[in-house]
Amino acid sequence: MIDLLLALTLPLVALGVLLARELFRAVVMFIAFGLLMALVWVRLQAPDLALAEAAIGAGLTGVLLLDALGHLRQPHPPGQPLRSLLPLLTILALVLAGALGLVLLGALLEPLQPSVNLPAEVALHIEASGVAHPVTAVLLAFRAWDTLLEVAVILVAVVVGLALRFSHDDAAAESRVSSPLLQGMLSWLLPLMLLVALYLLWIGSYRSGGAFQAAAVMAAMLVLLRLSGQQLPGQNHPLLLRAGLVGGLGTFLLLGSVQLLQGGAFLAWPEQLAGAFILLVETALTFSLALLLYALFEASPAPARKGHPPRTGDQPS
Amino acid sequence: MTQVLWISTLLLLLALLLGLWRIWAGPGRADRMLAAQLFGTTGVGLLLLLAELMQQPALRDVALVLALLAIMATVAFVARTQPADHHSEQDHDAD
Amino acid sequence: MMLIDLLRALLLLSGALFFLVGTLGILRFPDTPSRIHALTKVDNLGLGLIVLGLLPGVEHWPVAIKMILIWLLAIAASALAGHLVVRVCREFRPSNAGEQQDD
Amino acid sequence: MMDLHFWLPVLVLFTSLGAAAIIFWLDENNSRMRSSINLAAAGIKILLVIWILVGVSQGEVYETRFTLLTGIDFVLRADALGVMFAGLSSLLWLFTTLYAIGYLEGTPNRRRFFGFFSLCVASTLGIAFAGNLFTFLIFYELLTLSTYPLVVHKGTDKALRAGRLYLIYTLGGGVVLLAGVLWMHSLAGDLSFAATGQLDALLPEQASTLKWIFLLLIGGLAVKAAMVPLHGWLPEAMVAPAPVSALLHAVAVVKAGAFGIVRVVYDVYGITLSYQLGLLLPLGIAAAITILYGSLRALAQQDIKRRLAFSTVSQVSYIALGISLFGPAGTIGGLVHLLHQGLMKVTLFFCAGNYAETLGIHKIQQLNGAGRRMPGTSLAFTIGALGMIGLPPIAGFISKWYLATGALHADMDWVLLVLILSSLMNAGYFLPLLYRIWFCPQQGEWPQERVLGRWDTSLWLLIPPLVTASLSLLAGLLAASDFSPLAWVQLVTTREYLP
Amino acid sequence: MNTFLPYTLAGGALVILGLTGFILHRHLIRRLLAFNLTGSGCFLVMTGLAQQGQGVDAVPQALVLTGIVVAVSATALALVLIRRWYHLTGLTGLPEDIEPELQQGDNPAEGKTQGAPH
Amino acid sequence: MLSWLTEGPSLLPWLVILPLLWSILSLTAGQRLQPLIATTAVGLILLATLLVLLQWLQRGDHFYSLGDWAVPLGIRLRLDGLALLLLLLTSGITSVCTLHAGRYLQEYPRAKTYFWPLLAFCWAAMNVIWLSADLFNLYVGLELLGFSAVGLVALTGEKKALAASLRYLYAALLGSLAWLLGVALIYGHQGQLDISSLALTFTDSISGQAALALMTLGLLLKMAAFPLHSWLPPAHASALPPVSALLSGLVAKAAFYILVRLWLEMAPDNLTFSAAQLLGALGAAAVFWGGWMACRQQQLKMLVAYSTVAQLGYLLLLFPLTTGTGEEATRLAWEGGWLQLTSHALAKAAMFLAAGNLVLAMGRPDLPGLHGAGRYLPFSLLGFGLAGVSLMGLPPSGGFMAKWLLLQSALLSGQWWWILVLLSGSALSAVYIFKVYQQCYVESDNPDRFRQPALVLDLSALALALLALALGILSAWPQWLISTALPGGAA
Repeated sequence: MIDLLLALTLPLVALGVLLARELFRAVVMFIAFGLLMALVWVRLQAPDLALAEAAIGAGLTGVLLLDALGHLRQPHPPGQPLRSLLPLLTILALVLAGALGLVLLGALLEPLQPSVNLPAEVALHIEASGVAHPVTAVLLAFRAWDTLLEVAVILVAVVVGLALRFSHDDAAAESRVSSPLLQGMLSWLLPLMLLVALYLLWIGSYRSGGAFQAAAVMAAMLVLLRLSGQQLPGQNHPLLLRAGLVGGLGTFLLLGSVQLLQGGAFLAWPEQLAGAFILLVETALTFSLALLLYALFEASPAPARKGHPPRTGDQPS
Repeated sequence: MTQVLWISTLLLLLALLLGLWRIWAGPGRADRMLAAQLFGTTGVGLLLLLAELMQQPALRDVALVLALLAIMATVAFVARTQPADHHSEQDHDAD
Repeated sequence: MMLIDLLRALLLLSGALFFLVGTLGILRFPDTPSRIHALTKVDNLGLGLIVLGLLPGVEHWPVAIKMILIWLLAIAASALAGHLVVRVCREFRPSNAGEQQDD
Repeated sequence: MMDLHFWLPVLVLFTSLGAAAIIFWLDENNSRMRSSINLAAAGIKILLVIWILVGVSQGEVYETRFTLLTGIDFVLRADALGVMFAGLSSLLWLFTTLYAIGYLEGTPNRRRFFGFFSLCVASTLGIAFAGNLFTFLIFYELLTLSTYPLVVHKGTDKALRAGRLYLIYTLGGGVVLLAGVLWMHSLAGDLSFAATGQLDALLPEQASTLKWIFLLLIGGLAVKAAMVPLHGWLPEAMVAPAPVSALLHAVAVVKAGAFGIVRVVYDVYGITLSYQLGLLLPLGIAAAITILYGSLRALAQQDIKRRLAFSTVSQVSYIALGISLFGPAGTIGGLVHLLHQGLMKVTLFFCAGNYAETLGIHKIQQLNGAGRRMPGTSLAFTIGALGMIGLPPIAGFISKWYLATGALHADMDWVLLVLILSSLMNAGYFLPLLYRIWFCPQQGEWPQERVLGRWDTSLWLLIPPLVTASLSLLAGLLAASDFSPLAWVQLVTTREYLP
Repeated sequence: MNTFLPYTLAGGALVILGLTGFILHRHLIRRLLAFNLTGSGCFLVMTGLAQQGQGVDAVPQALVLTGIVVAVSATALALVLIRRWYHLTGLTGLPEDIEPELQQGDNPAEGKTQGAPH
Repeated sequence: MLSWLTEGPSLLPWLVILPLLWSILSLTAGQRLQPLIATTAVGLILLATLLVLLQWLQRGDHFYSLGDWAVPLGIRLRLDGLALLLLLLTSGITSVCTLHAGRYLQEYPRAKTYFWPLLAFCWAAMNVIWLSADLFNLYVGLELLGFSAVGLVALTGEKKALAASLRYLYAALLGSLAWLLGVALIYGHQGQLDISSLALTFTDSISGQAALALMTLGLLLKMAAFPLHSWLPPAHASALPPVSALLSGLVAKAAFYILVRLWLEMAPDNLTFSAAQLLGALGAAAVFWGGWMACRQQQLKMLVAYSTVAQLGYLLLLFPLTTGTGEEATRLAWEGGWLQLTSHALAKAAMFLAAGNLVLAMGRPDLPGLHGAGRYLPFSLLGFGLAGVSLMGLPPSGGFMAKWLLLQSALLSGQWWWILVLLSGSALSAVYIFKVYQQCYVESDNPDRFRQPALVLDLSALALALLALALGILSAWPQWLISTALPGGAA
């Protein structure tokens, strides 16, 4: 019942996101969609994903989008979003979507006959992985290669953001909230966030939680700090900041190479110390990813107030 | 007891759907934002119920994170997205 | 035992109903400030009732603390949200409606 | 394997490739260095070719071979026929280079010109030494590429148009040739020019396929050989500087086409097989048509270079005509004409260039009295022209004589008629020129006179035509000696075609 | 394991909807939203389908976690580019897409079609 | 030494570790240290590639299990002749591009800081893709590659570049999603992700076909196959020259590489004759459309970029020529296809570098800007010319050898229509390339604006062009390398 209701709601909300005439409405619908997704993950027995979705999907992405809306002073396309399209393209897209839908339906309803029982494999080897939580074991032991590269993916996004940052990055020019109530609340909310983040990091080794979720919460803390107009500690030390950005990937690489340098395989953890190594990597990842996620938000600063057009970066002479 | 939990969950889900409609209907930006806020709180309640129902203590962590970050969107909205359309709050998203 | 269960059921159901009513409420109220008012009241109450209803079933006390914390967080969040949104509305409404066609 | 016999053909190629590389590297204004490198390379090349020539005449084999792809070898092989073409090319190149140095003095873009010039030689020698169809194709295309910059050298609209036309024709021909080679390759594998009778096994099932392939191959080659109706690019390419015209017409491009036809008929199909398949007669008819058509068009031209160009169209097909006559005499006639026509045509173009450069003469009417003003040039021109007509004792006579004999041997009497007709027309379009040069008085000023030295013109420009003219005279006079082109052609014929 | 099937199908529906929106929308942020919807659909299919067959499976969950992080990075990257693009041109769509509208609009010189005032 | 090559641990992971380390270091180091780090890193990566080559020569194809976790649980890297060829190609071209960029970027001080890390990420991503044998890992690799490539395009922050990079990003994202959905279907139905293992169990089912179709669509979009190509030309044309070279030369090939692995290695039996013909037809359409559009361009770099669209089309001919054709025709097409990729990679990289130099030298980006270039005969012109020879497929270039093999294969398998495509495609490319050449011979009225590019810029373009040319003469070795990886083949 719940499942059917949720499963039905999901496409409807998606439709709402797509058909909303006003962009703002679409974005808020999308934030709601993220929250629904978190619930769906819960029902799919994937609390890790629910955590991630709650933190990233409903929290960070929403902030990113709202922030971007503020940048686009005229965010509303005229009239209906679907109006201005070539009819041919519309028909084509609909036909394509219909065909894809039929194919997908066929594929999804086909009886499954997996040749390998991977959950059993995971259960079999989880002992050797060094952590008790299967998702963490997959992420940081069995498929650590993916995770390593994924950290690199975020780093790339951040680097592009940094490269395209406006050189005129004046905190005074950006609009922010200055409310005594907010300030007062943040003074205990932020430490609490940090605490929760560390908690998530710690429990990741034996149940849902882990570096990404912790990092997302920590990044949210930094974003809130920024939104309330406060300077970040260490903001004036660009080198330190950069070291923080690459720290996670660097630590991952270095610890992953420990066995490699001793003639073993890359990303193999030492037998007795696997748990410790994974925790170490996760800790480094948490802090670094938090910075990275924050940097994704920070990469392009707030819109300048009226009369302060942001200067763009240097153009080639 | 389980039935009660189920019923509460369903009611909350219904509330969620109504909230969804509220977000869709607006009419103003502020209303949408507030509806989203309420949506989040409802979600927290749902998660707590589900944690009990599904015997998944981890879901309380999800609820915690959700409650913790619930304010984010509103702050971002207030700080960054100027309520550019409040003049149009009366009309229905005419722009 | 029965009594506690009954109480819990009552708490949970009334919490859920509060949510439902609150959500309906902000559909009904005429303007934004009053809607905010409805919101801050209702969801906090609803969530509080639900948390109260769930508390007896909890085995460890840290979990109970966590749940209460969640409730507190939700209260704070909605209060803050209401405050901020109201402020924004006040700030912008009277003076400069329709000045958004800036570039 | 890795001895001199392996390296010598490569070395010949590398003398000009290396020269090209150095010239591209040199500064534009360093003309002295450039000229010396050019001449030194040409000299070394001639020496190397003579070395190979002597070796081949004693039965040595020079072959470079390595595998490019499985089943495809890159082969450079100096056989008698190849050396013959290589000898002609390297000899004429020396003179063309000399001439070009004088001709282009003081003009811009000389570095580019001489660089591609040398690349051109390299490709021509590659064509001469190519040991199989695949290698031949490589150098054939390379030749197209390296001549394009020479054709458009002047950079004028007209030159660019001519270049475009040239490319359309030659690249199109290249594609057709490629298709033919490819088909042949998938049918018969790596076709070495050295072996004979490779295709005999395919008969009789594949006879029609072989005919189609023959059509493709000859079709591709005929573009460069400027056979009608694929000759359109040649007259247009006259906009290029005189040394380039000399090169295009006398040695590199058209001869590469003609040489390719020779290779296909004799070394790929084999003369006997070609005869059996009945391929020779159509080839002969096409050649005959080209000969007559070219001469006819030449008669109508008023521009000296264009008249010479159409003359080339006509004359080059003598080679194809000779090949299509089944029998040794015809072969000898065709092949020897390849050499003789080269010598004579290069002379004519040098002279035309001299007239244009020194006196600004481009039209036939302007030639009146040029003989008195430029006696040396005019003498050379006369020898070349008379040779073309086929007057004894100049080289052209020898070729025509053998062609006629061959025709009689092959019982193709109509060829005689073609020969006579074309000779008459040759006379028709050359004699008026000679008449104007020697017997008409000068009419008014020369269009654009420049005084270059105390002779008719600068020595750089004068000596090459004189030398080539005397060579074509000698080739005719000493035809019976052991060192004449004729003797070598007879060697080629006896050694390779009539075992 | 039937609880997973509705979600799998919902995932499929999301993919279709998102894809259609991605193709049809011209506003860059709207397309980004469509992309995120499609992504969520893919994630649902991935987890739902696998768990239909094998019960709760940590591997697709881990993969989806990776996928979510990648999607956030993609969103952020796109937003950076969009903002920069908007600051330079005042446009919220790609020039190729806007061109026909420019010609239809009343005031093409303004060059801000997507943001035409009400 | 020899025993170490046969016995010692495989060096495969270093091919990714080193570029990642490079990017980390150059992100933290100041501008002054970056060139030093880049030089060292490139040297080390080249060395690693070389050692991997030697190891492969000693021990042949092999797998490397990351973290010592065996499949299906873990991920493994796979090295065979094909992966090796692409590794070598990547190392060669990228290091030349690095060399070029080191000098060229002096004009773009701000972009320079972030160019190096992005380049390093791009390199790492390519190596990940060449080596990967895991479907989901390929997804991450594709995203890494896509993001870093988009970043490289956007680096200058100019209008054109931004529009192009956005377009590129959206295409890349859509492509990845299609791929991901395919992976989801395959995982749901098969329960594993390793390509080589999947090859054993892949069955002919709706889901399998649907997954393959989706993944193919995604990859076609990523490799800018014909109707989905419109993002490529602006992206490749508006980037900095070394970036364009990298993108056109290598990055565009990644999706094709995966496509081949997918169809010919994972699910060879699922590729029907008509599907293969369809892929070939798309390729043919790309050849004609790309060639035609290239002929119509007035901007030098746009012309070169459209030529990429056309040349990528040839690659798709690999599918019809290896499906249902005889053993010999399959071998020829396989070798020809990859040789085409190799020669195009070299030639196109050279051509973009040369085009960048020419634009720099002449000060104008359009074709008439080249007037008078022939007078100075910069080496870039030579580089451009030689690369053009290879693109046209004229002998003695690598492009010619590749087309020869493809032609032979088509002839042998009786699919004469591909012969027409190949030949007329070559003719089209000759048209647009000579359109450029021709401009160089026109004398310019204002020759003074000519500015001699630095020698490094010229030489790097020339070096790649010469390699493309030399590939024609030295193609026997790469051909052998390719033939060892023939799917289901002898070696």
